[in-house]
Amino acid sequence: MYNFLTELTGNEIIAAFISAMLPVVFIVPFVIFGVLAERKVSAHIQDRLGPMRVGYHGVLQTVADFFKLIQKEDIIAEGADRKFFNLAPYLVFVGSYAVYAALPFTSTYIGSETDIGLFYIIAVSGFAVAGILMGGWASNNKYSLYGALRSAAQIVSYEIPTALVILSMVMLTGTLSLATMSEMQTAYFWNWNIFGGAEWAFTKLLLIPFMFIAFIILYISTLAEVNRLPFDMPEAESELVAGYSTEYSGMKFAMFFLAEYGNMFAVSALVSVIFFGGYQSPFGYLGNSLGLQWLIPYEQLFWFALKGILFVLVQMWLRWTLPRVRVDQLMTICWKYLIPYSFANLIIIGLITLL
Amino acid sequence: MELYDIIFYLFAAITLLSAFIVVTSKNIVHSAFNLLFTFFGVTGIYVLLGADFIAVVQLLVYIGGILILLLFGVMLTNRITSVDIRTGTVHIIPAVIGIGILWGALTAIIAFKTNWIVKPADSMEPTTVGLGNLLLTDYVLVFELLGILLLIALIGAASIARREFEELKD
Amino acid sequence: MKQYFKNTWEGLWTVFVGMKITFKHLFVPSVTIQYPDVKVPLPERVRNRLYVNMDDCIGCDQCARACPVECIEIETVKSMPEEDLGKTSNGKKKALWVTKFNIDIAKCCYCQLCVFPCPTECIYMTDVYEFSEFKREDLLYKFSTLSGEETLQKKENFEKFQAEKEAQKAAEIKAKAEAAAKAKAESESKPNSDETKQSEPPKQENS
Amino acid sequence: MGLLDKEFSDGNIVIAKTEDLFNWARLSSLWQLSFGLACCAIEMMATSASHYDFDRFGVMPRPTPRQADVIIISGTVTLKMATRIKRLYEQMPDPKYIISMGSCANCGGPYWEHGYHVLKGVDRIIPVDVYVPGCPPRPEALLEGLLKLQEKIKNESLRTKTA
Repeated sequence: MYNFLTELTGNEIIAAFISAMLPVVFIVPFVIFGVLAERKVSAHIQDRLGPMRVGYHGVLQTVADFFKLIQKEDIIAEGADRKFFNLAPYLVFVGSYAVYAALPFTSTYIGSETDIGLFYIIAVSGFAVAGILMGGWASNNKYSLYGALRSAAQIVSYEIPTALVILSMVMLTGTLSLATMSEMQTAYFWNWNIFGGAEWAFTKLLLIPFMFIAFIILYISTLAEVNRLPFDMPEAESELVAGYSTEYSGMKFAMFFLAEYGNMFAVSALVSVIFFGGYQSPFGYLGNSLGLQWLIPYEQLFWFALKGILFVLVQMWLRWTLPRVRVDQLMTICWKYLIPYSFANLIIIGLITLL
Repeated sequence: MELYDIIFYLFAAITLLSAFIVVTSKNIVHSAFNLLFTFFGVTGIYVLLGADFIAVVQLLVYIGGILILLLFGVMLTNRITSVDIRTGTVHIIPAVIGIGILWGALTAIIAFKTNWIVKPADSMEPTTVGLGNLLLTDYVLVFELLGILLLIALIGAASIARREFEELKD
Repeated sequence: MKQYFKNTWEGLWTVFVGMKITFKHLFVPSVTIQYPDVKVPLPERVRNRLYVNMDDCIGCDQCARACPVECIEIETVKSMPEEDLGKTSNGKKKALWVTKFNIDIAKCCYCQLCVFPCPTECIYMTDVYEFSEFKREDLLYKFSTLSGEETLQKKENFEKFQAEKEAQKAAEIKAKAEAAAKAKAESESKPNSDETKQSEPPKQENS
Repeated sequence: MGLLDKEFSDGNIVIAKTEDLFNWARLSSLWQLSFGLACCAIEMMATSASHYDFDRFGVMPRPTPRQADVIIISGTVTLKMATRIKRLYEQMPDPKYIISMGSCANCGGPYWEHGYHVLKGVDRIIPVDVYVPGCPPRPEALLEGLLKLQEKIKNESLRTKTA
């Protein structure tokens, strides 16, 4: 993609810039769709209808929300630390956006085809923590600070099971690159990692249950990492007003919102790349059978988006199913359940790969 | 001036500027947050040097781990506002003289004694595989020892925390 | 250890049970009443906005007295003897001009206590509930059918009538007093200069 | 009354269209401060619940005043709460709207005469946009109040904000 753009524009700076901006083209429509979907899913689970009055079945609701947010007054409280208060939402968004650099959207487009994509994604999520802490501290509001500290504690804790599961997957596949990992799960859906990978051996059958365990652990911990319910302690409105975003109004709040939804897709995409073949189609490509090679990238983009959105929908579904856990329960789930299980899983998967 | 040069100077500027603020800022939380940008700038320079693995480790360990821990420490230390933490500068003149002499000597040695080699940058190659191989072959003993050391530290921390908890219960 | 695995299993299992329930609800047709387009018919005896049928009102003030929040304000003027105000629908004779019948709906607490004492059943609660306003003053409902001029006229009429009556009364009293004085003077030969003060009759009468 | 006023004293097309867009955005995305006072609050919750579904109008409860557009004063405003309401209102960013719901909020309701502890109408401390009568109002009445408010916003101008 980058090479193609370089040829097209004749300037590598412009090419790099366009290439870096492409995920925005994806994120913004996704957020507009995602917020609406969230409201619609929540409404239908509660036997309601959700936004109905703006456009057909409220399709323009998020657009209206956006235009409203940009005209809201931008309040900075007097005791707030102005510099950091203004910087924090953008830092959080940068943290969420940087993840997209390593996501393989198709076999031809990947922001940065590094060999350490997985590792990079874990590392970058720490950036968002710093942003959240910064926002919470700079707001000069006790609820913001509580929310930020909770969020940081939660994300740092849940990084461990995430990392352990990813480690076991790295052991299995032998690569840290997301593109290579997707490439390995090609062709049909039984080659996906959740079904034991592409290699046909009796170990494949042995792996399947442990892959499912790994998948569940990873899904739960990513849920906690993006502060989604049932782990939305940082924003728990019954305790902490609105957590770290309490003092933010207008566009700055919109940045937090954008980052949250961007993160939701990013972790879902990560899960789909690790276990569900990323951009790979489950039944082979239409482009191959029709002999239209140019069609394949579009198909891949479709499958990638579809899998990601599917997991985002599951996140929403879970949100309206489970009550919020308490802080101590949150930590219990992480340290007493997820980490021992992921350790055991790591060892077992290691043994199976040795076989 | 190529693209890489521009990016390098950008990261260098970020690193230096924020490091300066870390040292001079009177507000300890400001210092901590500026450390974030210092780490970030260093990460960028690592990437430009082709050390991708080190860069990500820097990001993961320093920003995601140490910095957050530091911030927690700063924010949760009670009486942080009332205790007068000295972050200002004292004895400026002797410090400037001392540092100046040291710095001058060091730069002089580096500038005149070093045999500078100028050669075109190597194409970036992923270092992860090489690092992994080295860690698990040549340096496996060190690696294991470090691992055990960290495990001991972890268990020690857990036991300390546990004892305090039990004392509280009594 | 057994407890530990049991906890894990229960945790996961209950999540799946919950997810099954919510998933079912995703496809249950929604119960939402789409208000501005669809309106539910209200039950028969709903208590919403008050309405006064002024044709039937006899100005008896019973509703105002029954009101626990004093949101009804009634002023009446007695009619002239020669005026005929007609009859209410249930055959009561009207004797008062209702010059003011204000209900402050903003204060009203919809208790329906004013409805029961009404002898002519002219005040009742309707099923209108959509009457929000931009201004607080617009929630003060004025039911009196008389215009301002008419009210003034009625008041004037009554005052004139009252004044005439009073004058008549005063004259009578004077005549009486004079007669009495005369009689006294005759008996004691010392006239009493005191005059009995006339008691002021109320200007308006509330029945 | 600023520069924009002089610049666009006669309504030109661009301003008019932008105004329409912004007004449309404002009226269709009124985020409500999740804040209830008394029995009317129950009715307000019923409005948010499945049968009446406030979300159809884009009304979403926000816990913090910084992100809210409309505050629904739902119930008896005691003098103690009045100071808090004023504070919450002042914490909301412009443009902000107020719906006074129910008799108590409108003018003290049952307490207007003898309630030593009740504020006689929330309009004594903050400028109310729409009064919804009722004790408590039906959920439909609140929805109708919201529609009235939307109507009011529709006729607003960028230059002269009413709220």
